[in-house]
Amino acid sequence: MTLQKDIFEYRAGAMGELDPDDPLSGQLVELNVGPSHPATHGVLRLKVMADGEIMREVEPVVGYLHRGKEKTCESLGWRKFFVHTDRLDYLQPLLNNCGYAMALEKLAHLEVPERAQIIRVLLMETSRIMSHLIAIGVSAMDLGAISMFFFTFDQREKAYDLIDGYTGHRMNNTYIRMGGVYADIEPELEEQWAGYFEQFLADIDQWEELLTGNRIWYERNRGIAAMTREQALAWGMTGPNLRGSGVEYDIRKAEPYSGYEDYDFEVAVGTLGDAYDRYLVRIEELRQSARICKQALARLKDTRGGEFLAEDRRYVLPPHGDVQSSMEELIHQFKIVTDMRLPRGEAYMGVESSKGELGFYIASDGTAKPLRCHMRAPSLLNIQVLPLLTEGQLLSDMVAAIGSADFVMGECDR
Amino acid sequence: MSRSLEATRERLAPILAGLDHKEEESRDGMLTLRAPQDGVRAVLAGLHAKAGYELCTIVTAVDHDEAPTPRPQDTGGARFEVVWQLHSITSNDRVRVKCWLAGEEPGEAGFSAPTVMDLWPGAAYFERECFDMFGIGFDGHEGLKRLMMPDAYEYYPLRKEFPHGGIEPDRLYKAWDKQRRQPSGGTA
Amino acid sequence: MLSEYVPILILFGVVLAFVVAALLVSDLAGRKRSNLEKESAYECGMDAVGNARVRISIHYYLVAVLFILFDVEALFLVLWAVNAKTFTAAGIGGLVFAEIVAFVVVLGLTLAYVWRKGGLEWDR
Amino acid sequence: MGSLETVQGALENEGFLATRLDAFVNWGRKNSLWPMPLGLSCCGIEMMALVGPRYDIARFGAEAMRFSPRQADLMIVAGTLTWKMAEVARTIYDQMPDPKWVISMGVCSSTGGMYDSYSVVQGVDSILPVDVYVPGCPPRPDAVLDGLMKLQKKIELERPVQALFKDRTADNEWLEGHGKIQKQPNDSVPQYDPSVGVASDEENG
Repeated sequence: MTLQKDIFEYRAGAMGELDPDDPLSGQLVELNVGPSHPATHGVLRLKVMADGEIMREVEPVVGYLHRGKEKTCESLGWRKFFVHTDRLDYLQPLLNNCGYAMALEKLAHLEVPERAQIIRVLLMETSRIMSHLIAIGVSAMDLGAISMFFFTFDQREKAYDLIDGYTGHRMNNTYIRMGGVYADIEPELEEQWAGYFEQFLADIDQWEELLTGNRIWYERNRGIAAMTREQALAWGMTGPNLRGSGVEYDIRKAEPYSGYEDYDFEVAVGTLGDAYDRYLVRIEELRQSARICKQALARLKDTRGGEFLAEDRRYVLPPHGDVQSSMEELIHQFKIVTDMRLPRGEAYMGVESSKGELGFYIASDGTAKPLRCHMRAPSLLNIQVLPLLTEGQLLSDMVAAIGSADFVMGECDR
Repeated sequence: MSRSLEATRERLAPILAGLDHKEEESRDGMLTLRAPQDGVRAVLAGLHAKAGYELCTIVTAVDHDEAPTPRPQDTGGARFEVVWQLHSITSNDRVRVKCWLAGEEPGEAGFSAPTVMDLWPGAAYFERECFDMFGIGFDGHEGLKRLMMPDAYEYYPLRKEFPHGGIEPDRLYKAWDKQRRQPSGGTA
Repeated sequence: MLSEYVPILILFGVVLAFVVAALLVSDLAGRKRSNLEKESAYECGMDAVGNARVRISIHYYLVAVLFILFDVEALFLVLWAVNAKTFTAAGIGGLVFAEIVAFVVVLGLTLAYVWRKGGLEWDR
Repeated sequence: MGSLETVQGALENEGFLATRLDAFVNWGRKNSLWPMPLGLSCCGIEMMALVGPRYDIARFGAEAMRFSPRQADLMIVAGTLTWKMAEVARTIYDQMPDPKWVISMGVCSSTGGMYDSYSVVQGVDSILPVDVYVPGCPPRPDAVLDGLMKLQKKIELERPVQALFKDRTADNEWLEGHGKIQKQPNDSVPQYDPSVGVASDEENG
C-alpha cells in the first residue's frame, strides 16, 4: 500500500508557522468536535481552534439533520403536517403539536373548548418536565455524574407510562388536533397522573442534595458559559437561557395562551446567566410545571365529560360514528381530509417550549397547499450563541456550555 | 395580556412618522408594516433604536410563485417577500415588518435585503438560512454562506420550482465517495 | 534468599504468558482486513483536518512534571508509613520521623512556590 | 425466521472441532456486542431509554456504548440519516474494525421513513450493509432488544474459524444453488465487499 506513506509523512513546513513572539504558547490545533460526539447532544459539529486547552475560535456547523420539514409542509398540507411537528423537538413531542395547532387555530380564528385547553396545558407541562429531565440528566452525565442519568431516566420512564396510557405511544404521539385533542382522558388515568407528581417532587428534592450542593458540580458550572442580559437579548435568547441571565420573561405570563392566565405559578429567574443559573432555572421550572399539572388535573375533575374537540366542521373531523350514519358528516370528512383550506393571511404563534420560544409562522393563500410554514427554532439560537459562551474558556468547559445551552438538533435543523 | 394592535400602533406612530411604510391588516392581531425594499432598513433601525424592540424573533422569506392570491397591486408582480418579526419585552408587544423583493433569481441586483445583523446579532443564522433556502442575498452580512445544506450544494430548496424529492440528492455523497477512494484522496 | 521471590516470579510469569497468548491468538486467528479508510484517523466522522504534529503548549509539560513530583513524594511517604513500626521498635522512630517531616516541608515549599507563581492555573 | 433455520440445517455437516470453536467464538461475540450509537434524532432518545434502568440493554452485554468506532463492533443507526451526514456514517462504519454488524433502528434509517425530501437518505442500506432492520417510529426499546436478539441468532450462524481454514466460495455457490441462501434480489443495494472495504458502486453503474 504505497499510499500509507503520504498520509503520515512528516511535513517539515508545518512547524514553520510557530508563534514567534511567544515561545511559551503552542500552535493553534484545529479540532473537530464532530457530528458523532457524545457531548454534542445530537449531530452538531463544532470547528474549534484550540491553543492548548483554551479555545480561541469556535464555529458551529449545523445541517446534519436537516430533513426539509418546511418544504414537506408545503407539499403535505396543513393537516398531515401534524405528524412532522412531533419530530421537531423530539424530547417534547406534544408541546410542538400544541404550538402548531394553536398557530392554525389563530389563523382560522377557531375557538378551542375549555376542557381541551386544560388537557393541552397538562400535556404541555408534562412534556416540559420530560424535556428538562433529559436536559439535566444528560448534561450531568456529560460532566461525570452518571447516576443522574439513571435517576432522571427513571422518572422519565414513569412519565412515559402516563403519556403511553393516554396516547398509546411513548414518543411522537401526534395526539393534538386542530380544535382540541384526539380523545378524552379517562378518570382513572387522571388519578394515576396525579399520583406521579408526589413521588416526582420528592425525587427532585433528592437530586438537589445530590447535585445542587455538590462542590464538583458547582465548580464545573459556576462562572462557565456566562452571558449578560444584553448579550442574551441581542443574541435572541428566549426561555430558560434568557431567564438564566436575569430577564424575567415567560410567554405563559406575558402572552398567556390556552388558559395559562388561570394557573398560578412563578417564573424562575437567574442572576449571573452562567451554566449554574440555567441549571437552577430548569430545576425550578420542573417544580412549577408539576404545580401547574396538579392545578390542571384538579380543573379536569370539575369539567369531566365536557367537550374535548371543537365542532367547526370546516377544520375538525366529525366523530367516526356520525360519518357512518349521516351524509353531511361524510362530505365534511371528505372535504377536510382531501383539502382542508385555511383562510388567506398569515399568523404567528409563539409557545413557551423547554428550549425557548418555539414559534410557528404560517402563511396561507386560501388554497389547500400551504404557502409557507416557518418554524422558529430556539435551538438554532442556542447553538448560535455557543461561540459567545465558550471562546476563551477551557475545552472541557465546552461540555458544560453545551449541556446548559440545551438544544435539540431535530428542532434546530428542521 | 400582550398589548392590542391599536395600542402598539399608537406607541409606534411617532417613531415611524417620517419613515416610508404602510400598515396592512393582519389576521393574528400583530401590527404588520409593509416597507419598500430600500426603506425597510430605516424602519428596522428606527424600531430597534427608539421603540425598544430588543428581540428579533424571525427573519424569513415567503415565495409567492404560483400562489393564486392577487398580490397587492403596488408590488409590480414581485414574487419574494422578506418578513422580519420583532419583539419588545419591556413593552410586551410584537411587530411584523415585510418588504417585497425586486429580483427573482439568486445573484440578481434587486434580489437582496438589508442585513439586521448589526442591530440584532441573533439574526445572523436566520439570514444565512434564508440565503440557503431561497438564495436571497443579505448585503452587509459578513460570512453569508449556507447554513443547512452542504456548502457545495447548488440549488435553493425552498423555492417553489425546486421539486420536493430534490434533484439527484446523492450527487455530493457519490462524489465524496469516489474522491476519497482515489490514492491521492485519502485524508490528505 | 531467592525462594522468597518465587511466588512473585510465578505470578509475573503467568501474567506475561496470558498477555502474550492473548496477543498471539488474536494476531494469528484474526482475519486482517485493513484498507485505506480503516487506517484513516478518527475525527468524529469527519476527514481529519490540520496536522497533528503541532508544538504543544508548555502547560501540559508543567502539569505532568508537577504530578510526577508529588506522586514520588507520596511513594516515599508510603514506604515510611509501612515501616513506621519497625523504626520505632528499632529506637530510631523519632529521627526517621524528623527526616520525613523535613522531606514533606521541602516539598510543601515547592508547592507554595508553584502555587504563588500561578503554575497551577491553566491560563498563565 | 425461515431463512435462518434453513441455513442452519445446511451447515450441520461441518467438522466437529471447527463447529465447536465456531460456536465458542460466536458465543463470545454475540454476548459482548459493543454498540457504536449513531444517535441522529428521535430514535436516539429511545436508544438512551435502552440504556436506561427499565429496558436495560446490559442484560445482553451491549451496554458499553462506545463513541469511538475503534472499540465498537455493532453500529446502531438510530434516526434520520441525511446525505450530509451520510459521509460521516460511512466514514465511521469504515473505521470500525471487523467483525462488525449494523442495526438500522427505526423506519427513517431503514427506508427514509416519512421523509422523502431532498436531503434524506432513502434507506441506510444504500450506503452501509445492514444486518437487522428494526421497524417503528421510534421503535419501542423492547423492539430494539428483539432486533438485537435476532442479530445474536444471526451471529450464531457465522463460521469465523472455518473461514480461516477453508475457502468458502464453493460452499456459497452450493448453498445458493440449492436455494438455501438467496442472493440479494435487489442488485441496486451494493454488496458488502470485504476486500475493498467500501461498497464500491462502479460495479452497479
